[in-house]
Amino acid sequence: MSSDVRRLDPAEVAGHGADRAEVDLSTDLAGLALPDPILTASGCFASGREMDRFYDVDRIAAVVVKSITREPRRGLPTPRMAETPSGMLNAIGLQNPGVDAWVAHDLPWLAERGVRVVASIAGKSVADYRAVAEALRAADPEAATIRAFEVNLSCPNVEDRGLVFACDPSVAAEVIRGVRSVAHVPMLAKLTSDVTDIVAVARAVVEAGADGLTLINTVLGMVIDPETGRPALSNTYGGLSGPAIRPIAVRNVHQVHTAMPEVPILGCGGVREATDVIQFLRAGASAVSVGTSTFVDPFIGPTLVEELRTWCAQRGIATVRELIGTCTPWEA
Amino acid sequence: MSSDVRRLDPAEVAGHGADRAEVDLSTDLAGLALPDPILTASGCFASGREMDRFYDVDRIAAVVVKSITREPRRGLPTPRMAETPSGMLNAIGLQNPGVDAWVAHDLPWLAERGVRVVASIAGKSVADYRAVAEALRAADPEAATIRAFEVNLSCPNVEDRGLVFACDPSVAAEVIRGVRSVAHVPMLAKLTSDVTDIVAVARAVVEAGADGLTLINTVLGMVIDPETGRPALSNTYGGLSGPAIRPIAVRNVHQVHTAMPEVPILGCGGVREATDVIQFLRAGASAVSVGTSTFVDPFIGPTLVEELRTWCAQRGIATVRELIGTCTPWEA
Amino acid sequence: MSSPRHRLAPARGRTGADTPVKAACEVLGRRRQGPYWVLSFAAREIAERARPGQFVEIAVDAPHSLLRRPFSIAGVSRQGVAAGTVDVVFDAHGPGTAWLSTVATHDVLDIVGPLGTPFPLPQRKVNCLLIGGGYGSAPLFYLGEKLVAQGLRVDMIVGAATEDRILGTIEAKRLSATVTFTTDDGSYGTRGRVTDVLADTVAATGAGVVYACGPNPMLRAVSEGCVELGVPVQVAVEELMGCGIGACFTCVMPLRGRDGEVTMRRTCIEGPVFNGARIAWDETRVRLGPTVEDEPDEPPARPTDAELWGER
Amino acid sequence: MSSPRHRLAPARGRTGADTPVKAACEVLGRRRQGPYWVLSFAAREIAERARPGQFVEIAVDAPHSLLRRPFSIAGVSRQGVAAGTVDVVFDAHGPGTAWLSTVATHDVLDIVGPLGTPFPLPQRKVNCLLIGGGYGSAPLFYLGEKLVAQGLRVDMIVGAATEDRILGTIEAKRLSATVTFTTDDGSYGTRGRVTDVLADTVAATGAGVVYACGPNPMLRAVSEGCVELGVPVQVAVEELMGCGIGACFTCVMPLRGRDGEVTMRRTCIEGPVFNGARIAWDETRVRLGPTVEDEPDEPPARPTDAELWGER
Ligand SMILES: Cc1cc2nc3c(=O)[nH]c(=O)nc-3n(C[C@H](O)[C@H](O)[C@H](O)COP(=O)(O)OP(=O)(O)OC[C@H]3O[C@@H](n4cnc5c(N)ncnc54)[C@H](O)[C@@H]3O)c2cc1C
Ligand SMILES: Cc1cc2nc3c(=O)[nH]c(=O)nc-3n(C[C@H](O)[C@H](O)[C@H](O)COP(=O)(O)OP(=O)(O)OC[C@H]3O[C@@H](n4cnc5c(N)ncnc54)[C@H](O)[C@@H]3O)c2cc1C
Ligand SMILES: Cc1cc2nc3c(=O)[nH]c(=O)nc-3n(C[C@H](O)[C@H](O)[C@H](O)COP(=O)(O)O)c2cc1C
Ligand SMILES: Cc1cc2nc3c(=O)[nH]c(=O)nc-3n(C[C@H](O)[C@H](O)[C@H](O)COP(=O)(O)O)c2cc1C
Ligand code: FES
Ligand code: FES
Repeated sequence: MSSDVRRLDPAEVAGHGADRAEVDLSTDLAGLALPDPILTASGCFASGREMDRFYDVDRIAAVVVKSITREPRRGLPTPRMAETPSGMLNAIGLQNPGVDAWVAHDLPWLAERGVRVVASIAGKSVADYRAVAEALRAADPEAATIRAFEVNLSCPNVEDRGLVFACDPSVAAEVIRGVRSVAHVPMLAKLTSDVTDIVAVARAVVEAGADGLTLINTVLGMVIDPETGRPALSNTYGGLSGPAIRPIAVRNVHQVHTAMPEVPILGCGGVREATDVIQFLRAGASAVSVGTSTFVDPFIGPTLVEELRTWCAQRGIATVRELIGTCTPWEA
Repeated sequence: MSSDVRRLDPAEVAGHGADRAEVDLSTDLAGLALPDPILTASGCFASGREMDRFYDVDRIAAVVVKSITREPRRGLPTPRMAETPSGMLNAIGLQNPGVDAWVAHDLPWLAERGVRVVASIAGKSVADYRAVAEALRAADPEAATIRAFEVNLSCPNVEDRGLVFACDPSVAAEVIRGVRSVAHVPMLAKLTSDVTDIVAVARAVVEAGADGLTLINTVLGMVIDPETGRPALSNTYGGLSGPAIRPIAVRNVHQVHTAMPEVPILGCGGVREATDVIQFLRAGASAVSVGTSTFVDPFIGPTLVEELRTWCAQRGIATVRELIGTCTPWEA
Repeated sequence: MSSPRHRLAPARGRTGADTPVKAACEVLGRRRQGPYWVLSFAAREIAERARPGQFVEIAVDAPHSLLRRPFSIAGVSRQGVAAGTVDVVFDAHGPGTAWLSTVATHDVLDIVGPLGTPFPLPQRKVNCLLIGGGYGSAPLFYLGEKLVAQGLRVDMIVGAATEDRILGTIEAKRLSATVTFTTDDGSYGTRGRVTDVLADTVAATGAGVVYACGPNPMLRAVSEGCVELGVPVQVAVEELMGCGIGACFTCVMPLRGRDGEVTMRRTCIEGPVFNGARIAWDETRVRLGPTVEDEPDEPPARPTDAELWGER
Repeated sequence: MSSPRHRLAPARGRTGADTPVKAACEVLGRRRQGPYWVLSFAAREIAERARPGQFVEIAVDAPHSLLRRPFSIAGVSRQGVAAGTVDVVFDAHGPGTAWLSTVATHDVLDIVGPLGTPFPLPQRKVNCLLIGGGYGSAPLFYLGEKLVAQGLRVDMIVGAATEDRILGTIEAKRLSATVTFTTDDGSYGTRGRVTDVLADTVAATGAGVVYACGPNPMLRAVSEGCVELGVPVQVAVEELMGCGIGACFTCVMPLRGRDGEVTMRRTCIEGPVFNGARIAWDETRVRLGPTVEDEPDEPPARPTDAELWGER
């Protein structure tokens, strides 16, 4: 079987252990109650509709939609991606229809399908971020569908390369304060690992009003075509994702959770198997979001939920919540 | 054949193209003349003697030896490593015999075998670094064997976790000034990618007297045993290396070379094939050092040299030097 | 073939005729066809739903590889002993395709499909010119069969760099009223590119629509040639794909709408078959390969896009 | 076996009898032995140089795996039709060993070896007790043959968790004067751990030296038991190995020198065979498994380490 064909199939594992049904997978992420800890990662599940061709996407605990900007974004020219060892590099440039079109076309569909949505917000200025948040609140004032915001502070692909909000604690905090002032739902700040001190950035955004953190976005990388000397991506640099970065993501979650154990974390980076979810939970995440693995297996979300249930049942773990933050360092 | 068994074998490729012998692989690294651009990476070739069981290690352009500290270091308890997707995590804790024992036992052997040595220096304080440099100069004042220093500013495994020199431009510069004041050979500063602004650190150490840069050291990561909840490494965190980090390393080299095209760079991170070497050269490195791949293939150094020769011959490239810094971004 | 097919889990996904599935597919055979490989696998759901122009995404086990690889569907069998079989034709050039060229009969592949938009079939009687380059001819044979079954005249231009890279000489001749072969080096058929013979062939065959599949530079040249000739043209393009299912936005092509505005459309879900005249080739990285040299004299009246399949 | 062995490139490395090589090795066979796999491959240079206690590092093609996997050499053939054959015995539990359990005859594996220190052979006549746990018994059979060939008496204790995990019942009986089997659950032989029968067996066999291979907790218990009994003990330990060739320093064990100072020694190059009495077990993460319950009465006079092989 192929490298990314998974051995465990929900249909198969469903037979194991009498207590599978009794395992409580529900979790809470910054006040957002979730039936299980497996979310999608922004930009890796499109609008939700594409994936609904495969299965009912309201089965997903929550869909983190592709980052939404104030204005429509055409994105970057191709090539936009390259494969790397156990990972991929991408530079999409936040292609999206803009908040008005999203509210007009995507939100109604998600609402109709009863999908729990985490709306990812991106922008070029504090005003941009706030404008998107305002438009989203106006479109769903009761938070019937949009249950949380994720503020994407860390996209390395915006046109203005100098400006990566998440690299400067005070700038990041400013964005969070801007969104906070209009947000009507819990707000996660999504950070990048490409900083000297992730804890400092985390602390700044939490103090500015973030209810939780998403850790981590892609890691800045580059591939060069050896023959032509051209960067593999039209944007020169891109974001590295997939299993290759998983150890970096787990480390970030553990560092931040150790420093601020009370702050809810959505872990993200290279999740592919149930044991990866366990790593993130033990490191201190309350839930995980799955990105690149969706490209390899459209069914990854529901599959992970079943695997997780089996994993817990086999070990007599009654609720996944009891795993959160249970990484015990070796005695010195 | 296995995942890391390489298809190209020097014995096979030796037949190709009449001009193989005419390809000039020599390069210059911060004043150090090298017959080819393939060096070893510190900590991945032990003292040189271990590898000499396989072939004459004086065939290597230059051996970057395991980092040397003032005092002997016992290193960290096991487990010291974990495998990760296309990479590995390690926390050795700079186990080494200390500079006196190194000078007494390792240097004479290297000198006798005529190995070109780059001595990697590590320490806990500026005084430590300088003391090691002084002892090395005293042991080889004519630079007969020790042709360069590599100042390891970026090891994340030292006991004092707060103190990673390479994370702070001014602290890093201070170390470089300290070593500079006693160095009698070209000096490379080895940096970590785990910073917000690699160019700022690079600029600081170059201004402080570094003749060149080694980019990059391992990336801080973590693996948790899902069953036990223990970190896979006794040290909790460790350094990620291998092909998984190659895109990160290439990006760092390109960023620094773009900002300071005149500064010589030794590229390092995930080199496994000739085309990886080409990526680093095109990004701006004058040579590369090979770490983790040595663990998989003890012959990687000589193999890469032959592959590189073939690669150039097939494309009519007369000298590898003409590839350095030849990455051409896409027109916008 | 004694097959353990019954042991394979059923494909996962919905049952709708227009939805893709994820299936564990037994390899039924792998054989050489000139410089290419033909791979046949058992995939009942995919075979039943597939239409020409669509593709499948195959998970590969090449070292350190992560992503699936997209391949056009080159044919399916829905009836008889081979029912539920899908064929793809591929060129082994990189690690993923090299690995695929080593799979053995009875190996099981993880495949998602059918994906993407099919070639639209003409809603009225019209002569069809099919232009294939390299392995791009494979899906055109599949399309050609449908067109012929619909009672339409099919002609082909089949191009390649050299004779040995021409795919399916016999299939092409069997299927089409006329076939024009071109090779860059003249080792077979006309020396030159497919576009060198485009105008003449359109004129000679009275083609009212062109379908093309092959390298993007060829598709650009064919599209631009057809625009000049005033012939509707449908092309199946290739772009790097992260997912093939519309989730990642890596695979975009710039498409010009009727309002002249260019938007980035995902090749994997809004393509790979696009109206070639709508692609904003200038805004792509696709450099013009061959150019059309001869101007056609007096093109015959032909149905428009709107007449053929409604606007696309 | 019609073998394409001549097509394989010669092993790379030096020709010295004590140096490892890197070789492309044809798989000659793979078979089940109880819960374990026995893998035989053609590796002339490794077979010629190998000594019991040494290991090989095999490159595996498991998904996303990078590092080689270490396996003790379980036997070699230097003569006859099988000349140049090396055997390893392994337990398929993780991705690398699972992959290895799927290789086919004639597949080619990339193998580095022989690596590490061999078991030192006694320089004087002494009875040898070999203690194996799980797949750890495999290299002991190889050692036992050498000892018997040297005219020494060999006795064995073979332990496992359950009967079906005992390796090589027949080999053990063939080789040794006596064999004591132990299983944790009593499903075969004595119920308990190998150390439960250590003192009695040493007494009964007059063993003057103990060789052990198996899980580290067992080796710790055996080592501590032997220290109490005053019997020299050589153990082949396991530690996570990044390289197996001495380059990475991941595989260290704390060893106590004669001066009492503990230094970290690389298992792959200064081991895997160590004097069990010298390992500073307290400073390892190896938790004591079984404990020795019975105190021996009046141990017979036995040769010391120095007498056996010079200090180690
Ligand atoms: C819709 C579509 C249909 C295709 N149909 C066929 C077909 O029928 N027969 C065939 O031989 N090939 C086809 N291709 C191209 C085929 O997908 C690539 O040849 C293959 O992915 C290369 O993988 P590799 O590992 O061998 O090469 P590598 O070059 O090492 O691949 C590296 C990465 O680049 C991507 N890539 C490389 N070349 C291409 C390409 N030409 N187009 C898209 N992605 C590419 C790979 O998918 C992978 O992600 C098609 C591509 C698309 C988009
Ligand atoms: C000197 C030596 C001799 C050995 N001899 C044998 C033998 O004869 N038969 C046998 O079945 N096994 C033997 N082992 C253990 C064998 O190397 C591991 O079972 C194997 O590496 C596991 O790989 P995996 O991918 O299946 O498992 P995983 O657990 O997924 O491996 C992950 C990583 O951990 C390492 N690892 C896992 N278990 C061990 C272990 N017990 N010891 C060392 N590294 C480990 C792997 O090498 C790999 O790098 C020996 C180990 C050493 C050090
Ligand atoms: C193709 C692609 C597009 C992405 N787009 C976004 C985005 O729009 N907003 C965002 O916050 N993160 C985006 N990301 C980052 C992912 O949400 C995620 O943080 C990252 O990929 C790491 O997770 P993974 O390894 O599971 O993919 C994108 C990632 C990929 C691969
Ligand atoms: C086991 C191990 C030990 C290392 N020890 C050192 C060291 O002592 N000093 C140092 O500067 N870098 C050390 N490194 C980092 C490497 O020199 C190199 O920078 C890094 O591994 C990235 O290169 P690679 O991907 O080719 O391994 C070590 C790396 C590994 C894997
Ligand atoms: S390939 Fe992912 S959206 Fe098209
Ligand atoms: S395994 Fe690398 S030094 Fe022992």
